[in-house]
Amino acid sequence: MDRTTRSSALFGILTRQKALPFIIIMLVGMLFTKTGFYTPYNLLDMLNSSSILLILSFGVTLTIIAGGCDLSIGGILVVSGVLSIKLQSVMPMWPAIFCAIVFGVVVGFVNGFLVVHQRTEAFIITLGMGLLLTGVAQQLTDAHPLPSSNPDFMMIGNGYLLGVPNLVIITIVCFIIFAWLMRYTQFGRNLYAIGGDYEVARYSGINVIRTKWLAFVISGGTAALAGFLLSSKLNTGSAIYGDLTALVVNCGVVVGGTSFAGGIGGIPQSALGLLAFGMLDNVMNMLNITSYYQILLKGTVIVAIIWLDCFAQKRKRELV
Amino acid sequence: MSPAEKTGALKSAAGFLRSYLLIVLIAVLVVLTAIVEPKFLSGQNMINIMRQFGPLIMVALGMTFVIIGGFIDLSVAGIINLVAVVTISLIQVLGQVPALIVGMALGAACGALNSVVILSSGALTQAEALFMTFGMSTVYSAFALLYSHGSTMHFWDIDKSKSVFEAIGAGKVGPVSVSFLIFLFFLALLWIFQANTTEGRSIRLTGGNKTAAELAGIRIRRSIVVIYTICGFMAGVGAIVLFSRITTAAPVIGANFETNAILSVVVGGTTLKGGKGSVLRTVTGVLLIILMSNCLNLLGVSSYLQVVAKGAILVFAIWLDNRKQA
Amino acid sequence: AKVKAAFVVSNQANESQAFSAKEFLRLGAKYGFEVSTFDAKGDTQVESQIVTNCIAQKFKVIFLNPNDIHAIVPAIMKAKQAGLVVGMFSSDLVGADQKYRDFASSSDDVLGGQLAAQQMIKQFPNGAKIVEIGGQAGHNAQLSRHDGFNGDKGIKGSKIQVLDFKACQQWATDQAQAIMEDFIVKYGKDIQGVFVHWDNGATGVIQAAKAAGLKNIFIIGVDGNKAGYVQVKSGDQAVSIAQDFTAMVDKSLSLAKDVLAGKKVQGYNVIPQVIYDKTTVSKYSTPEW
Amino acid sequence: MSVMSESDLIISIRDVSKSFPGVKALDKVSIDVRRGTVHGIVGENGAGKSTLMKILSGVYQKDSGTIVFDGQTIEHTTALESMHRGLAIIYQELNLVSTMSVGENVFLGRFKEMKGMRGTHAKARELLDSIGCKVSTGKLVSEISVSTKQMVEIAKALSFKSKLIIMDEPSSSLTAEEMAQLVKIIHQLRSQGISIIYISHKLDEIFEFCDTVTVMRDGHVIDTMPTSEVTRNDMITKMVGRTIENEYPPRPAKVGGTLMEVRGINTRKLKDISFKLREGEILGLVGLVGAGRTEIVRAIFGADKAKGHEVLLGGKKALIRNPRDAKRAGLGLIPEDRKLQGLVLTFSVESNISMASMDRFSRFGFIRRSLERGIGERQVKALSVKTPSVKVPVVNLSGGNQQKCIVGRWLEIAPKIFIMDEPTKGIDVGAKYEIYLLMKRIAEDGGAIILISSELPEVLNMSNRVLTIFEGRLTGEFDPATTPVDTIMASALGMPGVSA
Ligand SMILES: Nc1ncnc2c1ncn2[C@@H]1O[C@H](COP(=O)(O)OP(=O)(O)OP(=O)(O)O)[C@@H](O)[C@H]1O
Ligand SMILES: Nc1ncnc2c1ncn2[C@@H]1O[C@H](COP(=O)(O)OP(=O)(O)OP(=O)(O)O)[C@@H](O)[C@H]1O
Ligand SMILES: [Mg+2]
Ligand SMILES: [Mg+2]
Repeated sequence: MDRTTRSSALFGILTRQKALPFIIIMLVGMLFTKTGFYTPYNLLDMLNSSSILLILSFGVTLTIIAGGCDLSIGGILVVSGVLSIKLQSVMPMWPAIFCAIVFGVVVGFVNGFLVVHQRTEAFIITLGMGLLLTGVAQQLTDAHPLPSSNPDFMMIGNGYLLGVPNLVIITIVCFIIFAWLMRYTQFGRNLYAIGGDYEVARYSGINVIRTKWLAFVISGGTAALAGFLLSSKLNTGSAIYGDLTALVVNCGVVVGGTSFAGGIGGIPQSALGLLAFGMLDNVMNMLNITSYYQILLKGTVIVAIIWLDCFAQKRKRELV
Repeated sequence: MSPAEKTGALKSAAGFLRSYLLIVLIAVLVVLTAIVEPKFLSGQNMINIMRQFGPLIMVALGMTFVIIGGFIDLSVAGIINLVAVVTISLIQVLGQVPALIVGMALGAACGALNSVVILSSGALTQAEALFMTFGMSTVYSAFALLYSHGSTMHFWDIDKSKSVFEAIGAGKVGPVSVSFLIFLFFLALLWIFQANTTEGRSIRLTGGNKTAAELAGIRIRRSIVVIYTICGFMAGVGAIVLFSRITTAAPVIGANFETNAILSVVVGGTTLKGGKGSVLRTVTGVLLIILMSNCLNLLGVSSYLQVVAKGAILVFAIWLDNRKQA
Repeated sequence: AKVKAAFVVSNQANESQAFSAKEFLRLGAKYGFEVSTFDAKGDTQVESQIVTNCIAQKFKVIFLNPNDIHAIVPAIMKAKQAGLVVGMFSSDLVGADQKYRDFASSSDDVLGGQLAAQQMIKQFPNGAKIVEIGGQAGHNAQLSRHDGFNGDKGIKGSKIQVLDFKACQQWATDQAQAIMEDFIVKYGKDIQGVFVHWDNGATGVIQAAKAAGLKNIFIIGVDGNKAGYVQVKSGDQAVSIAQDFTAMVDKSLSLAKDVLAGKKVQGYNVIPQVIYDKTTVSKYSTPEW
Repeated sequence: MSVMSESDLIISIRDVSKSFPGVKALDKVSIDVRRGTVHGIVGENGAGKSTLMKILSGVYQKDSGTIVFDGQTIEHTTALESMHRGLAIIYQELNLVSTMSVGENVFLGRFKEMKGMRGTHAKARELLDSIGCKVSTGKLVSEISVSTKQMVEIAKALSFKSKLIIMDEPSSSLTAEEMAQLVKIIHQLRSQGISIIYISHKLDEIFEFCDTVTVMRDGHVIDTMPTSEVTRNDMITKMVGRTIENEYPPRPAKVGGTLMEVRGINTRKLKDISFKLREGEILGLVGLVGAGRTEIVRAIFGADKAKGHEVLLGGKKALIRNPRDAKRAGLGLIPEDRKLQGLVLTFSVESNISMASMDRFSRFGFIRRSLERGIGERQVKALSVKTPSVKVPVVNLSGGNQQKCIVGRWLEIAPKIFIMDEPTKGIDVGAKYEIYLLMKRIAEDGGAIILISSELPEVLNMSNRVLTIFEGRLTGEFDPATTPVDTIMASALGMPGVSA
């Protein structure tokens, strides 16, 4: 690629990426406040707090880029969290975790079957699936929180490696893997092609069904991974941890600049979108904004960013 | 029977099952429950079902239009929160009839605001509307919390007469509950609107193919304003029916209504792709959802298993319906 | 200078917690605290984020009313490590976890359930058929009240028979009402009493009973908020197990002051619950929440 | 042909048939292509050329017949399989993912083979350079011109080490320079022993570099012969199968005063478009795909945002901000994409016909069904739309009948000015003729028509006057009855030296 296209690509990211300017505004704004925002502890804590949602978003991004979406992640999150603890009563920790993740993969497989193979509407079918799984989690736990008694398990989500929280490290590793997957592998590029134009991808000899299906499987597996990590972080599994998660994550992905229509976006964008949410929460708490105004501000930010994004696209369409 | 005839018969049986799936499901549920728990058929229970129909059906009727028009509205939960706390507090200030009117107008205004936000940004896809209304829902909920300071308002806090609301909540005309009559009224109104007016047709055409509709001179922007306004208005009506029924209003009263409304519309057979569907179908969708909890409660199924069963039936119904259309 | 203290509530859209937050702000100054309140908005994940955020903000004291007493433990451990004074509010950690908090100031939800059971037994010494309607499935208060009510010091061993129990998906009045309506269909006049986990839920139960023309159902709720107070006063509700959040806040603040001053304090501090019933209710003033 | 041995043939098609609902697209078609030759296929629109090619490449499945490719009998194939077998195709409809870069599109689905992004772009660069296309490989396809897209498509087909390359009208939107490049490429390929099936409506090209030519008509092969042994006239007769006079009705005779005047349309693509339309006239717009014809009419109709231009109707300025204004001002538009812009496919014939004239069958905003039924049935009858009833979904109708529904929609409100963008696209000959008669009738009733068509003969034979457009500019105005075709085409290709 020549240099001009590279710099224009950078410019494109800056103009398309509405979460980034927003993050910059917050970062600059916080310079002028007397809070503990700019302490290593807080910055790491912010990343740590966003980690679960970030990991979830990576999987979801795959399905959205392929032209679908996954609203069942909330359900997968809680069931896998519960399983990873519950199964420890009958097997050692790592096999239990493995089974929990396999569960997510299986749900992803079913989602993929329904959405890709049976051509149902991803939005509604995964919404129903999420509801179903929440019920499963309640059934599994009798709606009680299920604390883990294994300190090793808790350390996965709460430990540090060289002063960096494990979760942050895992998130960064996931980020690198997913970003690499989407940018540098056949599979990732095929997903872009499928989301960009399903028929063209098909005519070009891409195995569209298998590829898109796999996106759902990965999303399910990622959600299960996040679920086990969340359970470890909270040292507890429960059916109520995932209620709003699916919408928040999908929304964060879109705020980051991944198009719900498919084919456009990427892992870095999603990361920025969810980081923007995480940072907003952190900043609002730092500034001691009271609860109801926090809710108001968050809603406004979501509307504003998506509004600006749509408006920019409209302007581009209508450019005369 | 020859193998060909056999498969033919099987096919047509499957075809029948698909086209009338919802009715079949409802029938099975009803028969099963009636056998296990004969009290299901009691007059008391019929009245219960009528009442429980109340709030959700109002919201779902409004949502039907948004979905027929090819869009979606996640903000109804927020609208319900806001309308409920504002209306109940206004009874004290303005008296009940003005409060009722302001409440419904507020719902419609929130809906109209949604459409303005959507149209002004140029967002013309369902996905964009999805997340924008998600944000708007949060905004409305925040206003509800700010307005009420997070506290619950009760009927007994109100010195003025609230007979109208009491009637909406618990009144009966003969054996029929008032809220059911209100539902019938809006159903008739909206059904006529949907089936017999030019605007109803424009909405369907907009949902069927925005570009074609616009090129044929149909005012799609107006249709978009209309669908969101109806949806907001009906969410407002739903809020009023809801708080009248329980005689209190909390700023979180509308939680989960958006999901349930969308699910009932889609399960009823109105497709998310837009252009197709009807308020009558939504009635069957809501009926299924209401009956499901009613029957499962009567059958003594634990609340957790109920969620599983509900989710499974919904996924199944959506999948079958989708196959029918494919 | 005043000591920075944080009060973290599980959901400020819930009125008892909104009230507690108000009380913390009001009474904090009296004990030399500058209190900030934080809202987890009902989300367990957010809750633990807020705790670590409070560490970053260098709060000295943190009062916590968590969604989930298990899930908050890892965050509390971090707060403890960072040297914060941790006080549980309206809840307490269980078992070994208790070493991570300095004190708890709470009315006991298990005890609340037991008190409700005792009231029920007192009303029906010869036994009765009742139903129980739980709060939000999985919520700590719902679980404790359920356990207390049905446990050893509850109706266990008495002649009270629970016909049916069902928890709601949220603390939502309409859900309690719908469940009660279905119970009425199923059990009709057999229902002599109802234990419903919160007074606002009782509002719905009362509506359902009224609409079905059932009178003289013995309804017990928990909270003693405005709804419970009014309902008991009007006779619609028989009993409300009332929590005193003002006392709870006051106790929390004074305990925190003692801990900071190096005094040894008692770990678990029960704020007694009082019983509103037809005869006692007029002794109390209308609750503020 | 009998002297050819089997191994001489790269592909042998025997008795292949294919039906679509209501259309027999191919009827026992047999064609042989020899190795290392360029095999032309010609035939009027809808003859079945593209369908046959899509069967070869595995997009469609044949109903019957046999295909032997490179000695292998092919039964049930997929796009991927046939590519790996060595059969590449440049589809008639552009076949690129617009959200991805040029480089990636060239190697779509073969990222791994190309060893990643860098390899993809490097190899794509090489390939594009070899065909003289200078576009940056990092550009998004949505940002490049139609002719560049065509070149990218060619690059994509070349990228497979193919034994047979099918080109379905590759030249329809190429500039002269690009065309010359393409000819060079074709010669190169042939010298490497690669066979090419070349489909085109431009007979000059067929004679320039095709070794053999097959003529198709209505799903049949009429004849296959060496190009050196046929004359141009021969070929045309075989293609059309009847005398030309029958194909188009005579042009409307009486042209009156100015009905509409357009002044100064400027958009990102269009430069200062101004023209007049007269009463009783059919005005043809001629240009390559992407020249901007559609954009002109969409701007007039208020479907696109364009600023600063004026539309004068009967001498008075008309304010047209959106299609609704246009409709009220007496304009009607048949859009170029029937399925995306014209029809609501799941809706009934009746509601598709009635959708522009709702105020005619409603009172106080209420629909009166009997009136609506009347409108639907009147137009179905008037246009002889073939449909079991007005209640069937329009998606069940054949393309031509679907098109008639859109025509009927506008006829119902009788616009003075009728804009038709590709009105006969995908329509069979009989239906075409009916539409031509309709156009004539509208013009003779005092209306006027702006006609856009990619079929040059259609515009030339139907129009009283044609305007040529090249890259968003008006380049000429001609009377097609008196001007040689070459002159008009040269103007439409933006060749210097030809101007009005
Ligand atoms: N997918 C389809 N469904 C139904 N009918 C089709 C389909 N594709 C093509 N047809 C019909 O089959 C016939 C042959 O079409 P085809 O595209 O092969 O023609 P062609 O010879 O390539 O014409 P052109 O020169 O216009 O490209 C036409 O009548 C067309 O309408
Ligand atoms: N430079 C371009 N880049 C991207 N898309 C283009 C370009 N030119 C044309 N198109 C696409 O082709 C369609 C038709 O183009 P336009 O209206 O400019 O030309 P036209 O002369 O009407 O061509 P056609 O013969 O295809 O009708 C447009 O809607 C547009 O989507
Ligand atoms: Mg063709
Ligand atoms: Mg065009």
